[in-house]
Parts: sequence; C-alpha cells; structure tokens
Amino acid sequence: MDKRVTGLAEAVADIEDGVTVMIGGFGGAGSPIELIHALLDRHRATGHPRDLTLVNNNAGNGHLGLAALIEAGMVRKIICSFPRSADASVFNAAYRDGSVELELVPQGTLAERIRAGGAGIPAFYTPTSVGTDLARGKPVAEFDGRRYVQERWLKADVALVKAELADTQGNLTYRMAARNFSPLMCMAATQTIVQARRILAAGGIDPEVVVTPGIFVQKIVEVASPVQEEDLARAGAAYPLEA
Amino acid sequence: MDKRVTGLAEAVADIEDGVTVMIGGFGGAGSPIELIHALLDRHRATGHPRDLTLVNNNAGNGHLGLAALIEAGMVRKIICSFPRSADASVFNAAYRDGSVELELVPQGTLAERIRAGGAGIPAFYTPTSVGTDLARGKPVAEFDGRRYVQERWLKADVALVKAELADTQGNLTYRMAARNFSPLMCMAATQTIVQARRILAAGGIDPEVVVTPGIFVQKIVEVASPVQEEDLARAGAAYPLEA
Amino acid sequence: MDKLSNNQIAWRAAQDIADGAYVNLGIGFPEKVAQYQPPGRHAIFHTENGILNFGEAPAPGEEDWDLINAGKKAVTLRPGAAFFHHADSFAMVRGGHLDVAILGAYEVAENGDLANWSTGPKGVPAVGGAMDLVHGAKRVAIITDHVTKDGQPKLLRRCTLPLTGVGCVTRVYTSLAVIDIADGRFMLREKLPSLGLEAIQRLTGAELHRDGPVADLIVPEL
Amino acid sequence: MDKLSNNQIAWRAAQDIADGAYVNLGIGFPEKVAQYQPPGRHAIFHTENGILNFGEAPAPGEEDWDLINAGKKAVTLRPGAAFFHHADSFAMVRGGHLDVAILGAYEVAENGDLANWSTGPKGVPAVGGAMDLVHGAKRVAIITDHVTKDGQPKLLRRCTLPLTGVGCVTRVYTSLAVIDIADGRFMLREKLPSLGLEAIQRLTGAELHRDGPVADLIVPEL
Repeated sequence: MDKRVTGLAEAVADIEDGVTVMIGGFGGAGSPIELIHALLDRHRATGHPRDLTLVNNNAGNGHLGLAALIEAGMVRKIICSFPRSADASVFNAAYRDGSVELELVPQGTLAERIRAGGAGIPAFYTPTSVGTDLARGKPVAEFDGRRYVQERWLKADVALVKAELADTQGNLTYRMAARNFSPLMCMAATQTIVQARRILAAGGIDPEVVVTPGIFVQKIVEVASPVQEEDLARAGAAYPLEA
Repeated sequence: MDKRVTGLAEAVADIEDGVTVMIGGFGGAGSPIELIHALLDRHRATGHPRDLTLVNNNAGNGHLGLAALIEAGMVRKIICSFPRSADASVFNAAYRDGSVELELVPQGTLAERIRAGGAGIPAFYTPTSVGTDLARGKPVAEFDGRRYVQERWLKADVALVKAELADTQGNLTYRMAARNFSPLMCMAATQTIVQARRILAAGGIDPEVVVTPGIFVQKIVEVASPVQEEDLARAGAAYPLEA
Repeated sequence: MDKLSNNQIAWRAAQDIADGAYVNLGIGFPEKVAQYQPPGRHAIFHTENGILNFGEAPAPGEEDWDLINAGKKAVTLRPGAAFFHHADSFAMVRGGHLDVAILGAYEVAENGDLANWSTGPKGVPAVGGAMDLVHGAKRVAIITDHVTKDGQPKLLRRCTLPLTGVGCVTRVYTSLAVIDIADGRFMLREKLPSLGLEAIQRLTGAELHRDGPVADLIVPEL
Repeated sequence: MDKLSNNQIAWRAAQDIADGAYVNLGIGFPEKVAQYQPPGRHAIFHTENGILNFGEAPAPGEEDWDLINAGKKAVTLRPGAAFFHHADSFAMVRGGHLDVAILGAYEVAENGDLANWSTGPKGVPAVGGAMDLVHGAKRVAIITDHVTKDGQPKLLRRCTLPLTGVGCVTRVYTSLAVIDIADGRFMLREKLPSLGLEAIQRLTGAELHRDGPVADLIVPEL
C-alpha cells in the first residue's frame, strides 16, 4: 500500500468547502507551508476550498501560511490557543471585522481534545480553565473533592502535517520541536496529508523510532527542501512566494 | 540529577504495605522480573511489603514474577484485563478462595485509565463495555447520539518497569513489544522504578527517540543481562530462582 | 453433515479484506485469517500489545519473546512495522482506525450483539481487548462454527451469555453460511450449496432473511 | 522608590528552585529565571511545545527555528533532552509532574486566584498554556512588579480581570517582597530592608499577614 501522491497539487485536490482542517505546527516549527500554499494556489485557480475551519495553536504570522489562508478569505473559523504572533495583523483584522470566528482553547486542552478525537474518547474532564471564562457553558463535575471541566473531542476532515521522514506506508518521524501537535492531528483527521522531507521504502524507518504509525496517514508527498515559515517571515516574504 | 540506585534491593527498599504497584509487561514481554524478585526477596527477609494492589495486563504465569507475588501472599487485589495464561493456577486458586480480589478491566480501558492517571484526567468516556456487565454501576452518557461509559483514572504509588536503555536522568527506550503498558505506568506512578539493560550518561539517548522522558522516572537500576520471564516459564523455573 | 473447516471459514473471511486494510485478528482461531490473503493483497495486521505490520510466526527456535502478538505467540516484523505503547494501540482501536476486526464468538444475536468473553459466573473471567475492538473497528466480523459442539445454534435472537458488545457485529462467517446483520436482522448472503434453506434455518436460533439471491459459499480444500 | 529590577526578582525566584527540579517558565519575563540558578544546581526546563531539558539561546545566526520554546524563541538542547508531542507535554503539566511553574501576572488575589491572560473584552484574547500550567504544576509561583505602571496594586483581595486559575498561586515574588498565599491570606515572608511594613501595605490591595519575623529581601546587583 503506497500512500505517495505525485505532487502538492494532487495532495490537496480533494479538500472540500466547509471542512475542518487541522494544521500542524507551533509558530514556524512544523508548519507545512508548502501544503498550505498549495491549497492557496488551488483557491486562486478555482475559488475553492473556502469556509474552512482551521485548527492550529496559532492564527498565523505575517502574510504566509495560516495568515495567507485568512487573507485569501478561505477561513470561517479558527480554533486555537494563542492567536498572537510577531505579526498577527491579518487575523486581528479578520477577527475585529467579524469575518473570522475564534474559538479560544487552552493549549493543553486543545492538545487533549485532538488526541481524544483520534483515540475515540468523546469527552474527558480536566482541571484546566475551571472557574474561568473559557469554561463558561461547559459541564463541571467533582472528582475526589476537586472540580473539573468536561471537554469534548475535536476531530477534523483533513490534517496537513510536516514530517521529517516518511516511508511509503505513512510511518513518520518529525524534526525536533516541529513534532508538537502533528502526531495528534494525524490521529484525529479522516484524511491526513503529509509533506515529508524524504520518503523511504517501507522498512526504511526503524520500527522503534516511528512517531506516527502509518495507520494514521492517508497521503504523503515529498518536499525535499521545505522552507521554514519562520525564515520566510523574517525575510518579509508573503504569499505568493517569488519563484 | 543522577537517578541511579546501586542495586535491586535498594531500588525496591521503600515500597510500603498496602500500596498500589503497577507492573509493566504483557505476558513475558516487558516483565521486570528482576525487580519483582527483589521485592519477593525483601518480603522473605522482612515480611514486607504485603497487602499490595497490583496493576498489570495479566495475573501471572507459573510460579514466577506476578504469580510468585501472589503465591507469597503479598497481594490483596489485582487490576487486570486477562488473568488467563499458560499456567494461571496460582491466581486461579487465590481468586477462588477469595484471598485475592480481581478488578477486571477491558484492555484498552485499562491502558487509557493509566494514561489518564498520568495525564491529570480524572475521568473520560469510552464506548468500550457499554451495555455489558463490566459497565455495571458506572455513569453512562450520550454524546452525538451514542452511549459511552465514564471511566476513572488509575494511579499508583509505585511502578516497576523494564527498559532497554536509560540515561542517568531517566530517559528510557524499550525493546520491541516489551514497551506495551510501561510508558503509561511511568506516567501514572508517584515513584517509577526502572530496571534497564544499560544506563548511559545524560545525552546518550537521541532526544528524538526517547520514549519515556525522564520526568516520569524516579529510580533506575542497571540489570545488564535480564532474563525473559517467558524463557524462565518455559524452562519450568520457579521463584526463588536457582543461583 | 457438510460444513467448512476452520481453515475454510478463515479463508472465506480473508477474501473480504481489501489490499492495504488495517486488520485486527482475535487470538486463536481468527489468527488463521492472515494465512489466506488473496495473492497480491497485503493487509496490515495490528496487535493490541503494540505492533503494526507484524508477520507470521518465526521458525521454531527463532522466537523472540519480546516480539509477540496479543495471544502471546511469537511473531515477526514486516517492512514498515512500528512499535507503540498500549494507549496508542487502543487509540487505533477505539478511534476507528482499524478497517476490520475479526473475532470468534460464543453467541451472536440478530441485533448485532456479541458474546465472546464469558461463559458465565463460574470460572475466572478474562476480557482482554475484545470489548474495545467491538466498538472500535469500522467493521466487526465474526468467524465461528454455525452451532456449538452440542449442535445448539450460536446465532440467536438474543444472546444469553454476558455481552462483549451491543449491536456491533455486521457480518458472520460460519461453517455453513455468510450472514450479514442489518436493521436487527440476519440477512443470508451465502450458504453451502449442499444445504437447503430450511436446513440452515433449523440450525439458526433466529429468522434468516433474504433480500436477494443467496450465493453459493464455495471455498477451496484447505 | 527602592525596588528590585526584573533581573533581581528573577534571581530571587531562582533561589527557591531545587537541584533537579522540573520547571516551566512562562514566556517573557519568567524566562529570565533560568539565568540565575545557584551554582551547582541544575533544574530541568520544560517547554509546552515539546522539549524537556532545553538550554539557553544559541548565538545569533545559529538559530534553528525547529528548536524553539513556548515563546517561539530559539533555544538549545542540554544533555538528556527529549522531544515529545503536545499531548505528552501537557500530560507532564496537567498530571502534576512539574515541580514548579513560574509565571507573570496582571493580578494575584489573596485567595490564590491569578489573572494573567486577558485584560478584558477589547483586544484579541490569547491564552496559550497558562490555564493548564496553573492547575498542573505542584507549585505555582508568580514573579511581578509589586504595582502596575500606574502605581496601582497588583496584589488584591479579589482579581478584577478574567481569571487564569482559581486558588492556584502559592508564592509571589515581587519587586518589593516575597509573599506566600496560605489559607486565603497573603503572608509576608521577605521585604526590602529599606521599606517599612506600612509602606508595603499601602502598595498592596489586601491585608498582608505575618506569622513570624519578616526576613530581609536581599539580592545582588544584576
């Protein structure tokens, strides 16, 4: 079972309007910028997809990646923990004019909700946010004399993820702190689309060091020299990138 | 911070009567047989610890490891998913005469309860066991039209775990399917005691391939040539082993 | 009476597993299904104790007891294998990532209920991963003799033994027939050509329905 | 008025971190605490985005933007570091495995409530990992100026801003004092020698209690 697709355009070709898309990364680390920009290219050519709900820790920086998706008008809602960044002007404007809805989730709760979505756990209790505005409207229960908030799983139609190594079966490794939310998002999405720096034959990754087993991955595309979003941002680049 | 202790006896010296002990392993794979037998040695010498609650997938095989703990009268209760084994006669007898209590937990629920204990999640919902005898007395709730059982976290005072490599800070790797419950138990126990085939200096394990980060580990002892419980059992060995 | 051997039942079940499918086989009899994959198809087998893409048993004497399946039998690895801990393993199960789980049964009911873990209050109970698998895999199929050793039906209106799962089974491969469960009814899809409809109905504890022709259940000698 | 610099507050907080402690430092000002570990002590620093045992910033030009902390600043690794995903990272946080989290504050109340994530409904809200940390770490300590830029107390009877956590703070290191929170009261432990009790009480929005001598808060020039 070879999960490779031939290119970035094919990788993102069947993402539909209105779907929920989880996007790996914490700031620039792990941001699958080539996949995101392929989605932007498709939108420029076809007007689709749009009305997306994005799930990420952040809400974009400068005029790249997530921020460029918002700027292109493709995004209806963002679920994240920290919409601030070095330059969050695109999100801030969209939030203020009401064109993008924000669901703010504590970072650990966001991670656990995504894991729960992948693990078939529809709800769990956490001490996080008890007694705060972010717990408003959520069930609260007491266990062993302490109060906890009930949180629901979070699933997605699609995950876009940046890996370091992949094999043809979809087993993945990541690079340093670029791992962050990606292994969880692979679990929680119906269709996980991965850009990997290198795709190896099955067996090319030691079974002991696989971080994401292939069962959680549907499509892989090789991006041999990925750019780092942070480098792009610091260089003042904006989507579309100069060729 | 060097977490090494000098020997097996020291490693298990402060396990008290009445505590809950999680023991890694699935059958023989991952069974920390040297740590368990050190605990048995201590009990032979001192009469302690006793009244233990054990958490493991199984309930012992032959007259080794878990089975030997039961046979020595050290065990009050076992929480497991599958008390059957090639020779479960020790557990079966203790269960039938009522000297050992059994809490039977579906295997995935057992794993998730232990993870929840380690992750600060006091309760979660699972579809597993809905409508069965094992859900009796547990709260049931409906999410998105489907019924789920509420399960509680499981924590322990002590975990006994067999690792392949450790470093002095307690970072661990495992060997093949000997991994099983051990990384979860390391998270869920107040005191995690590890036997490792080799203990390396800090930095001796690639940060990318650490399975259990050292924060979950309190004591490490090197057992350079561990025996495999399955090999012992097939050889008909019993505790105490011939020297 | 004419009936399929366990190998033949396993063979029939194997024909419905697609290339690349992620599959969990229950311990014991269901493990046989792995041997009968059609040529050119490669399912990826999952075992609860933390391996994806394991292969057949090693040669005698070559066993490594750290490399075992859920039945604690020695296995080997295939290219692309991965190890993971039990919580991740059951995330795969419970999270709906397995395409199919094939399990044995004491009883299956027309409402999809399954009893396969306990024969009642005497004896020592043991459940393993069965209750997780039946509510996790996208498709839960059963392989079983059509009747008990005493000739009593195992396919029933309602289970009499303690349940493993509620409304979870969608297909049953028996020694006599292939039967789907849909809308609370047994739908007969295939039967041994040598067996009449009444004969098979007599050996079944609930009504067998049809919504089209019943195909011949034809399997090779095994 | 005499007061500690941020570096000095960070130094004081660092003195209470034991050798081998697992520590999370909030982004911004609290990151300074790492620089002031007493000689011979080595805390192990955790960052929410999946690193344990990271070290100081690399030399300019040596940054690797896949190796960053929660504040998205470039860091380095120390021997014994480990990478892990976000769910494991917050298992460490929520599961009580961190010995101490040191955070900044807009307001701290005598009941241990903390407000440090939102200045109210205008502006774009952002929470990050703060709400997880305050109910996860074994000890939650705050470093802060004793008063706002406008000279208003930050230590209050009750927080007025949206809460980050309820009853979670146990010690506050300010520019003027070290104050414990116990049984719903501020307990003054240390204060600048140059400052009288009344002076510090005037700058505090709730009663300062004492259950023994108040030590001099003495820190080096930094």
